[in-house]
Amino acid sequence: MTITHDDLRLDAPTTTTATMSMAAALNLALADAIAADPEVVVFGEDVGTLGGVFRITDGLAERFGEDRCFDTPLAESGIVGTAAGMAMNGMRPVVELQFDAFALPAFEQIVSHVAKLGNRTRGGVRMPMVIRIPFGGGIGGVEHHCDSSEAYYAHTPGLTVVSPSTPQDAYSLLRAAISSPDPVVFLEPKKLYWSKGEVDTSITAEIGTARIARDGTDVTLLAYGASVGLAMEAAEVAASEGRSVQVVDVRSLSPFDDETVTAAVRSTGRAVVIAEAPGYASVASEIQARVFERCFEYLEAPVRRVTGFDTPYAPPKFERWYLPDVDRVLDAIDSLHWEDES
Amino acid sequence: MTITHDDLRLDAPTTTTATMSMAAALNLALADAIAADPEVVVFGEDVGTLGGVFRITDGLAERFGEDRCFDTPLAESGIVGTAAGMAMNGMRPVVELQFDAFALPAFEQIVSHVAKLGNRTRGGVRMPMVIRIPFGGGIGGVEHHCDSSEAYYAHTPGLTVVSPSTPQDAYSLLRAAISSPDPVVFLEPKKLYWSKGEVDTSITAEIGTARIARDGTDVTLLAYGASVGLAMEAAEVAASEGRSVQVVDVRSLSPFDDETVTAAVRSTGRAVVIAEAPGYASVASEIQARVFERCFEYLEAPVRRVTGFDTPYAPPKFERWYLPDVDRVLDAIDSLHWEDES
Amino acid sequence: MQHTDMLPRDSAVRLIDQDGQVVADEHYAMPDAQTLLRAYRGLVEGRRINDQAGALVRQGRLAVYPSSHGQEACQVGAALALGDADWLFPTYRDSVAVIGRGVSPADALVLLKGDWHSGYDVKEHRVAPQATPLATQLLHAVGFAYAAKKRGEDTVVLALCGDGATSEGDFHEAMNFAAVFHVPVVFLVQNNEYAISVPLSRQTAAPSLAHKAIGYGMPGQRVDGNDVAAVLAVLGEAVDRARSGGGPSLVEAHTYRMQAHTNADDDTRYREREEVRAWIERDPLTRLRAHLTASGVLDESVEQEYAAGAEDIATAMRAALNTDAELDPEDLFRFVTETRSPQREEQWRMLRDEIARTPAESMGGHR
Amino acid sequence: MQHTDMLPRDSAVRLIDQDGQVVADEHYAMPDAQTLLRAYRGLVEGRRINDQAGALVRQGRLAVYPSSHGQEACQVGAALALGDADWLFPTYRDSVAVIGRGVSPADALVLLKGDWHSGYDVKEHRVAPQATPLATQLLHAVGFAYAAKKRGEDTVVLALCGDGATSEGDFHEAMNFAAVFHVPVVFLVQNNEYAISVPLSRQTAAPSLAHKAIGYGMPGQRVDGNDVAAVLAVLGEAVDRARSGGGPSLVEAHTYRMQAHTNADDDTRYREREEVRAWIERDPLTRLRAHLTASGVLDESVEQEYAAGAEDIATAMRAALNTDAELDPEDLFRFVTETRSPQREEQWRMLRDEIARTPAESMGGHR
Ligand SMILES: Cc1ncc(C[n+]2csc(CCOP(=O)(O)OP(=O)(O)O)c2C)c(N)n1
Ligand SMILES: Cc1ncc(C[n+]2csc(CCOP(=O)(O)OP(=O)(O)O)c2C)c(N)n1
Ligand SMILES: [Mg+2]
Ligand SMILES: [Mg+2]
Repeated sequence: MTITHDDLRLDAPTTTTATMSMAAALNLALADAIAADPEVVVFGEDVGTLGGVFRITDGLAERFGEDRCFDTPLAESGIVGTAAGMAMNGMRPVVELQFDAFALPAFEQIVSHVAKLGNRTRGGVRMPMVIRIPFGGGIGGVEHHCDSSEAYYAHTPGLTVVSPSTPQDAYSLLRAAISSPDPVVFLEPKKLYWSKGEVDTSITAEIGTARIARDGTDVTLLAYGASVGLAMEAAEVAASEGRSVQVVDVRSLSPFDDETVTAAVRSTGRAVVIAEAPGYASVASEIQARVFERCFEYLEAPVRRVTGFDTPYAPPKFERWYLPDVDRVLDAIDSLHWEDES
Repeated sequence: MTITHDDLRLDAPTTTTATMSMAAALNLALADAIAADPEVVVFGEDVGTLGGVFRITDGLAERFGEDRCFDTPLAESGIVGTAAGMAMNGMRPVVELQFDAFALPAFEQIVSHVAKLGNRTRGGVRMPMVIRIPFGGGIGGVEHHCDSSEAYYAHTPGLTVVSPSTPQDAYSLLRAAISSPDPVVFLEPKKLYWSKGEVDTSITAEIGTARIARDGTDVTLLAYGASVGLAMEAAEVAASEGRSVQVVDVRSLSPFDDETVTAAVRSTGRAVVIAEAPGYASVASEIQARVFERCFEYLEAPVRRVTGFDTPYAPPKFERWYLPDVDRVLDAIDSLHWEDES
Repeated sequence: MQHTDMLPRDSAVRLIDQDGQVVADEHYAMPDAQTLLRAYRGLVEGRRINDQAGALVRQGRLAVYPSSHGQEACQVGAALALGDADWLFPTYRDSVAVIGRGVSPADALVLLKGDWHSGYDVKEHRVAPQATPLATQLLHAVGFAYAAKKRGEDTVVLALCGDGATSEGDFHEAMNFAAVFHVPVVFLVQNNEYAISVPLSRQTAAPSLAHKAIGYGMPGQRVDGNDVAAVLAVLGEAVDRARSGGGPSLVEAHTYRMQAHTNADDDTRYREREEVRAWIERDPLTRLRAHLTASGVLDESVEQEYAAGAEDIATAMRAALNTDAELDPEDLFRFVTETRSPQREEQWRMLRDEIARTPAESMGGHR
Repeated sequence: MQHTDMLPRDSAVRLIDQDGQVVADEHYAMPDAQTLLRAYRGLVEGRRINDQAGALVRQGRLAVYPSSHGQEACQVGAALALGDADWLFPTYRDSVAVIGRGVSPADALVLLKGDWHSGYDVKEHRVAPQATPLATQLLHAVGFAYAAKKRGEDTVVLALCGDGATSEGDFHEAMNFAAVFHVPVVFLVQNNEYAISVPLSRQTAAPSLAHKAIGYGMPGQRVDGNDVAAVLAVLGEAVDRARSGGGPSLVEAHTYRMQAHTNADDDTRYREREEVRAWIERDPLTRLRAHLTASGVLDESVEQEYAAGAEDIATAMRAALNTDAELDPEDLFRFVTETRSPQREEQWRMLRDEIARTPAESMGGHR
């Protein structure tokens, strides 16, 4: 774990180190943030009594009261627009939108207001709010439940967009997001909700920084969210075939950590970008283009990407064909002009 | 003009060749489409009696009746959702959304339904509808009136996204869009509405094809919409400085004409992508990434892009700093490792 | 129409009470015995379909199932209120209504099985694909009805949604478009008291959901959604009004979701068992059975016939769901657009080559 | 509250008729003379601001101006109905109300001049930035009021929108959230008969826009929007209700936009001059002037004082608008987020270098 930045103070009442699922880490981050700051409120659909359809807000309403965690009418633009108004009035709302596709009704509020109000008012109001969206697939969900819409947010100036791939980052990044003076779209990889890892609540994360998840010298895999796990798997397999694969967890989709990523790719001279979303005009294309431009002189081969197809997300039974997998990553690696082979 | 494809039949009652503005060409395309097909209807906000805030639908209601061109209540999701229902029932709705930012309330309908219904039903229903959006800036408009949101649509599988840069293409591409069995987001560069050119209504356009707007051998500029004019200007200036600049009007943002673009860039070995939208995770990044990947062995220098900044669109008085201009394009060209110079 | 005529009654229309007794109504007539018998058969089949689907989820044959157990009177009423040429715009919860329109259970459950996003021919059955994004289908229904009206057809469109969905902006826009364009649409809100865990009191402060209608200039009515006779009477009037050019209307049916939101939900977290049990007494089947038995229309042999019919449907469901469909990976690319883009063609070629290189059983793992 | 008490009256509340005569009302009291005089001064100034802004557009000093000429009674009523600690959430058309809250005309017009997206300190004046995307600000008002209520402040939030904006989904969601959370918000719809070219009849089929309120469970009322006394009385009651914990309400003011939508619009394309002329008789200024003159509160010298005050404002507007603001290109990057991203820093450096290389006068052309 290379998160060492600690310029964001955590006001957690106590610090803990424990092994837990990403879901539990997110729940803990919310609880600690609510406890630390009276202006933090958590709301959305089914987040109160039920504790969220993924149980991320489990127990918060009970523990902190209806005032701090509550349900709203079923209207996403209403949720985000109301949160924007609260943020204008000094609160720090953290809203949950139930699935990627169900964030779309709020798109105008997000793009035209949440992202712009700080700029519009020359900083006269800030928008310290977090929009949590369970994202991505791999869970056998039916349509509209498995989309990856990070490109829409990352393309929008004014929004910070992050996604954790470990329970530690889930905790630390969510705390950082809630502390941020700027609006953050916080994308939670559904597939990883139940994956476990160690969480130290005293570790802080700095938004805007990538994380070297695995060292390697031959090729760099760039991924975020659930794709980091895939990259790690592929790196393992590649290692067994004699290739030393570096994995960078991009974490912060916007702003982007050019420094870490550029240095990483320059060090290996080869790169593959991995993401689940359709590749066209995506965050993956952005990363690919940036790396190409910044590492041009260092590249042994074109930067490749392994992404979802440019089709609507697949029905459950088609996921195995749709989703990037280890073989597809290995194929991409194989295509990177290895002169020692043929 | 290199549009020679004619696999899309035009049922225009008469053919015309005349010099006209892009606005007039669009108006003519709508009129001809209404006349040719009883299922074509045009609706939106202020498109009836007023003829649209940009007068693109001028005279249609009067000429063809309220049945064929009419105003709706002020609700963009309503407009697009209703159009989707009409398309399901065999009509060919052409809707106008007044400005880019005011298309956003319809985003869920566009992404979750318009783009997906054909796929969802295994082609059982098709969505032959056109969503016209005046896009881009350069007209001194106040906030929310000058955005460029093509990335949101181009990233969405199932949508066809096109943008004309000449009156001829405005006519031919809009006819092709209305004839398409698939939903088309038709982006009209506001800045070019009053630019003039010759229009021959017998010329058809094939969606998915780029257009070589200017021949050149040293470097390829890739642009669409209002940026094509900028590319042409920059090419002219560069020519006076002794550089032969090719300009490709991408026209079809999705699907993308890899064949033409790849061949063009391979022929020159250098490329600059130009677009007005914020560059991050954009159509420009996609084009840049594709060209890099497909032309890697042919490139003399990294592909550059000249785009809008990653900020909200500028207030009118800041446009001169915000918008890509000739000098910025020339600077980008200059950066392309010209070995003959130093 | 007087403005106040657009307001719903103070209490829901009811023609048969919980004990099967007829409730006299000055305005709405009791449907005839044959219709009620047909409805009863529908209820029996609907209940069986719901229960069978629940079992198939537990056996892992369905990915998910949002049950309409308890809401069958609305489902059956919706299917029966429409003529053959009319259209239904259902939600994820309305599988029983979809099947009631003639779609085979196997086709209706393709979405929930995961074989594709929708499994029936929408044009053959005049049933739109089941919508998941809430309230969005209401606008499709309006546009669809607009096109039908413009062609001079006398098609009526019935659009369904839940109580929670009435909070969405699209509900508002659909109601408003329908009223302004005076299209032949009937909106049926199945108010089952919950949107997943969120109770109606957190959804609205209105006297009733039907009170929203006057804000659009259309009539609103409330009906006991567990009384299929009342549902048929109120929907029947609304459908007739729409067909005869009287424009859209809003019907709120008071009902209750007896089971969890879907199998993935745990409703003990947000509602008392007491509350659920209380609704057993208001069950749509028992009350109609009591009424029809008392009036001599229903006897043991008819009951058995219906039960056998329902069992046949359940058998067919099991057979269909226990069969693995032949899936063609190229389908991923086939329907996105009419003409396949070069990008998708390239992606398909990549996938095809991958598959060709891979022994069938290991797809998705390492090759 | 009885359900039917949420319904608006059959006709708009009016306290002073077109000829300046008092209309007796059993419920709403006439504001006192001092208040009316203050309102009159606001009308005079508001009219002058509208006309001056129009002139500045013609002179190319403003990019665009959506005039509230004819709607000044709503504008002034909105500003006066609020206490100092209350908040206003205005639209693009509400510059006169914004100025009425103490924002200087120069600051209020920054958006329309093109120097920035908003030009006043929202917290100092307790006025949200003027919203352009229709109905979106209504939700901000609800959230803002929620936060105030939660803190135990007695702030009331007044949110403005037009008749057209009531068709947007966000209008619906805002009304519903306000009612469910029972927040201290008053929604004032200025129904000026048109949304650009689209008349009210194409916007809604409802008996009135105020009839929408009952669908959310809040009271709705209609008021003659050209009678500032009635606007003050009705808004006053609504604000008091909100402040004392009585929850939100909806007020529809019937008024008329006397000029084109903005200078860019040509209203002769969609409405008869006759119709516009007919509204001159209902002008909010003349009617209040007649009333105050007849009741002896207003005389020539006060008139002159007000006119002179209005002229001073106009002079200040001209002075401000005729001055070119010093613009700093780095502002493009300064406020997007609190911490500037490396990407934006890189872009700013590029722009800064460009500017450094360029003679000031040629920026935007070739270097
Ligand atoms: C736009 C949107 N937001 C959220 C969801 C997630 N979701 C699915 S069903 C549901 C509850 C719907 O409640 P209701 O409308 O009352 O229908 P019911 O499920 O009770 O039949 C929610 C929140 C969704 N499908 N679409
Ligand atoms: C979401 C959205 N859609 C469209 C527009 C473009 N537009 C600006 S003002 C206007 C008409 C608004 O009418 P109304 O609400 O009655 O207010 P008025 O201008 O009459 O004061 C339209 C369509 C917009 N600003 N926002
Ligand atoms: Mg419900
Ligand atoms: Mg208006």
